[in-house]
Amino acid sequence: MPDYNAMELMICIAARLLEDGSTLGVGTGAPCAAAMLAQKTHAPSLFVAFEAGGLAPLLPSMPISVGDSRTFYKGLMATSMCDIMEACQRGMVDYTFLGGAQIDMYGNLNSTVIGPHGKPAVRFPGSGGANDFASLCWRTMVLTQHDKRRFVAKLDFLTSPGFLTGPGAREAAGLPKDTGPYKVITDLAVMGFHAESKRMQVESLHPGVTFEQVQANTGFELLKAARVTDSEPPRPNELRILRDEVDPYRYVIGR
Amino acid sequence: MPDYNAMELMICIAARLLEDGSTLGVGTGAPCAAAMLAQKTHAPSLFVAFEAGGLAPLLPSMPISVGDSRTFYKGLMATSMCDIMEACQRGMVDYTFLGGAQIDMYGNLNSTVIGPHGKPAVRFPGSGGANDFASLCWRTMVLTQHDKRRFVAKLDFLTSPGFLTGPGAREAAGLPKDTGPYKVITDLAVMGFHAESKRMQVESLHPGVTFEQVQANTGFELLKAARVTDSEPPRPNELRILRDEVDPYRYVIGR
Amino acid sequence: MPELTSGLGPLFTDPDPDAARAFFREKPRALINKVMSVKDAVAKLIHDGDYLASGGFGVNRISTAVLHEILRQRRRNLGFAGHTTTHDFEIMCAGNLDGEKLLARVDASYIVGLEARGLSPHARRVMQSGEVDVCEWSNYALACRFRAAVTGVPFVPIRSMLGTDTLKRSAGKEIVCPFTGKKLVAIPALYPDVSFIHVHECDAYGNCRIKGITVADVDLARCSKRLIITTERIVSNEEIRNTPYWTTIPSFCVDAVCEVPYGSYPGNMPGEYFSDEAHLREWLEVEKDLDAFRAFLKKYIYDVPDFDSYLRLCGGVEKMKQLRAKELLLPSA
Amino acid sequence: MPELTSGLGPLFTDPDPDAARAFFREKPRALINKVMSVKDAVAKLIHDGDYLASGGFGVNRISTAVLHEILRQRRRNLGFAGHTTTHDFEIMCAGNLDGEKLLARVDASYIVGLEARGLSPHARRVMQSGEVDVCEWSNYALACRFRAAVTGVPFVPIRSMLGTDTLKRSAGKEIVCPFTGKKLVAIPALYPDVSFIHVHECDAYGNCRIKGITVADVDLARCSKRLIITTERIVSNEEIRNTPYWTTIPSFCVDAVCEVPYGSYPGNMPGEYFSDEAHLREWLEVEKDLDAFRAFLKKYIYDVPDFDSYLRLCGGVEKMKQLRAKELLLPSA
Repeated sequence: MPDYNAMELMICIAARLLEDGSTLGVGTGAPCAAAMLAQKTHAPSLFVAFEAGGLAPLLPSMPISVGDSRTFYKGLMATSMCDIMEACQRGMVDYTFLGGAQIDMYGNLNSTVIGPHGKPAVRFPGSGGANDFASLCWRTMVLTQHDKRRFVAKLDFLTSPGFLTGPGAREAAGLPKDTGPYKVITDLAVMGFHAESKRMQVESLHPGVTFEQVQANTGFELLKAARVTDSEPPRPNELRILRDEVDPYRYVIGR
Repeated sequence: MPDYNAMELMICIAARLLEDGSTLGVGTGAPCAAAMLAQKTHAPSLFVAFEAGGLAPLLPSMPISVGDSRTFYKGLMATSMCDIMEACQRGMVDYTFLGGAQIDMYGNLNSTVIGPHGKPAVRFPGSGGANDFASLCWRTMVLTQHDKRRFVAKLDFLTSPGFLTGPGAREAAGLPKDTGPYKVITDLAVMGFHAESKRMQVESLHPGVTFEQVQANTGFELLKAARVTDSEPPRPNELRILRDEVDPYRYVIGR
Repeated sequence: MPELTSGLGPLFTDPDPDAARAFFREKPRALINKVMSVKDAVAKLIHDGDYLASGGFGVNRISTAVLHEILRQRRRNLGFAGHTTTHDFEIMCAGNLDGEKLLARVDASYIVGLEARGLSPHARRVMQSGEVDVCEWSNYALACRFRAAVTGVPFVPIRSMLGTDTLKRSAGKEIVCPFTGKKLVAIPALYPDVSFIHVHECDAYGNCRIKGITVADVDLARCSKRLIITTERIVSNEEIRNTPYWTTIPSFCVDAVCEVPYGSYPGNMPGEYFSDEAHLREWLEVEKDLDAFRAFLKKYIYDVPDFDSYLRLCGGVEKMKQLRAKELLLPSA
Repeated sequence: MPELTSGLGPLFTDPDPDAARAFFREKPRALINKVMSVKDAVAKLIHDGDYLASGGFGVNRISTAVLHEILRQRRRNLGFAGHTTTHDFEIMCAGNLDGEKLLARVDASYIVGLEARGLSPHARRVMQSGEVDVCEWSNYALACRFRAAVTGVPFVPIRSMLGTDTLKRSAGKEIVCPFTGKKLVAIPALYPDVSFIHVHECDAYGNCRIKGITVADVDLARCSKRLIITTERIVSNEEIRNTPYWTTIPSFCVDAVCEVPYGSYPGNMPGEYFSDEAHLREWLEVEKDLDAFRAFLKKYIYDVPDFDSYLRLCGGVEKMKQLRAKELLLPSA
């Protein structure tokens, strides 16, 4: 038995992908934990931007809301949603982390409805800032549980853009050049997107997980990267910081 | 001999046109003196807005620049040019005072060039905020000296819109409904605009001035209002306040 | 010329800037005392059928007192801008119960959820019933609807929503840029009939200061036809005038000033008090059962005369001291 | 479909947001010490042929030190955003003398004048010679060019300039609103190569506070590819972080931080010092005669090594004390 859980692994992998001195648009929960962990390890000057207006806080604890006072506690600036989103649209925000009820092979996300829009079987919150971040930040990362209910062949509603219908579709739709999904980090594997086909491909498998197992939990055909590696487990110092400093009450990692 | 000069008369007439509780976009000089006089007589809650961002200051003295610190001294807000201009575009600003090197019968103004644009005989500053105020405030007032060099049949350059080419032209151009020139106050007379033809018409004559004299100083045919009145000279309390409180160093009224 | 998509979603309000200008021309600008009770402000300014918008960010710096009063005065057939609405949306949805319909139309960018706290069972019930007309937006797009309205133009262009069902279910329209030939989405102006914004301090005329993120409120205040300010405290006009560059909302936008200390409770108010997570959990819990929810609403909202009474029911001064300690990162009493 | 006018004026910069995004993608964001001299900042960041923009409002809160240094380093063939440029424009025009051409292109909304002080004889000389390409705008239109660039869209629509020669000599284009059918003017985005903004205080990373009107500087800071901040004083990062809602420009926009006390002299700096009207009058006076002007520029700019030396020539600490007393409405010493 490993001495860490799936969420801890996901957060550590996500944190490592964030470069020092880069900018990140995030929400609460696991993405925020990943950002805090990155800041406390290799990326002390990672600029975290919250869509409600908080910029680069010294987070004393995990925010409960994207707009609560923690999101600008000792921040460099407390500003407006438009100021943050304009920075994204201008090309100043490198990464974002999103989630969703459904994701497809092109990294498109649904967080709006299951069933018909006018009278849905399930109503979710909607885009919030997700569509904006997915449209305007350079690289979109997704953190989610891996199961067939989420990884679907066809979304009930395309809330936030991945590669849409495939190669060239983002550009044809008018979205900013060279943007799009980058990584999908789940409890089973890390996936990226094939350079030409823009389809989701498995890039690394978590300890003890096989490609077949990932495919079995996915509602569409997954590609395999040219080289599929083993996901690196959490390092001792990552786990220590994550548990002692980032999320001592185990709000996110406790599940 | 009257106990006041032409500038004092113009400022007093301009001040009386400003209603209490209205909003006014102004520059420096005579318009600012008129606004201060109005505040100190009948319109204590006249909101003065300066295009650089000053809103509703308690002016300790006449500003030298539309952006100097006097323009927001003990103001209600010190904001941005866009915030002020957006208020104009939204319909929140009632009056503006403008000037210019040339004015025509429809109240159009030139403050850009005399001669060809590429290599002008005289280069003036250009629009500044004048085109915006003339386009977006409800009522435009002009304060200017009255002579044939200024009141011309054809402008060298149409910097800021009056009624453009006449009835319906502002609407056809796309300018906001029901806006346009309201009064032109000179050292000879007060002019308004004919309701149908939108042409400049004399509405009141200053003491001792005849219509013929005004026409002789105007490069286009002036209309006469149905009833041409006598301009009311400065009242003693207006003169006292103007001289003692508004412009004690006679920067504006001294000429 | 590329093919252009127009959203199929309903436009609940008129984006015509000349219609808005005609309204704003008549809006009073004078410096007059606008202090009144929340009860009077809601009675005077919010009418059945109005389109409303809430300041702050769902459960942070919200005008809870106004939201409760709208329930108490039983307004009906309202429109609402769901711009990251969380607890505010939850309260509005409480008016859609037993065949009553407080909420009839919503521009949705974020609704029914309370972020990390989970989804509101009753808000989902309401939104899954089909009884509320919905138009979808992203948060930025909805913020830009206010931005266009503030600017007095019928639309502003943006580059998000392109290629998605969010655009198709919005009322945005794709256009082609005359300079670059690029596709953009034209986002129509939204002028709410009434907005309510909670601030840290303002004077009796309504000149306001917000000490923290402003979310969309600088714009929302300016584009709303009528505006109710609730404030932690009223300060003198002299104090406002001493630092005019701290004013975030000028008085000529404001119709009512209501002094409501702890007015964002159970939400967070930056620098003042943190959210009451236990009470917010209680809301989510009781909503699961309609009888329990009815009893809860009766106890906390319909049977109390005002917001102060609600605060007393929720723990009064002792609770507020705890939330203040939590906000300021002090050891809790 | 109404007939649509397109301005004939030249577009000096590329409004394409994807080209700008490619630049901003590479712009460093890290929190690093950016403190340097004005001399080094100009040498490093401003190149011949660049398009420049100046913060503040002509003679209020301007970066005089940067403007002088541009003259001293004899930059050539520059573009300039003439957004109520007064004394700043006058200094730029001083580089167009004796066949030298510092200024080659200008987007003009307000140039050659110094407001109530009158017109600059030399700036008029330069602008009447035909040697500078001009594109006309209104002040708001030019501010909206920054606004569009900040927003990362190729244009924003406005309702001024319509029907005038100002529009015809601009690079704006009339468009039809897809919602209302109304005519609007599309104002193209302007991304300056370099801007310089004078602020009250900032930290070593460039997080800035402006204590007064911001004019167009909140936007200008964000849309400029490179940004030089001059500041009355440098404060600690801790101080900035204590009240993040006072930050007007975030450090990730900033490339250089130069501490220049009295840096807006001879202009006004709100709350710090008033303008030196006598010195500004001297500028206007000497410009009438080219020999006198050459001697004046030699004495005050070309023959001094830096801005401190200029301040000493202009009366040094004694003069600064007088201007401070004037600003604060104290009886002058």
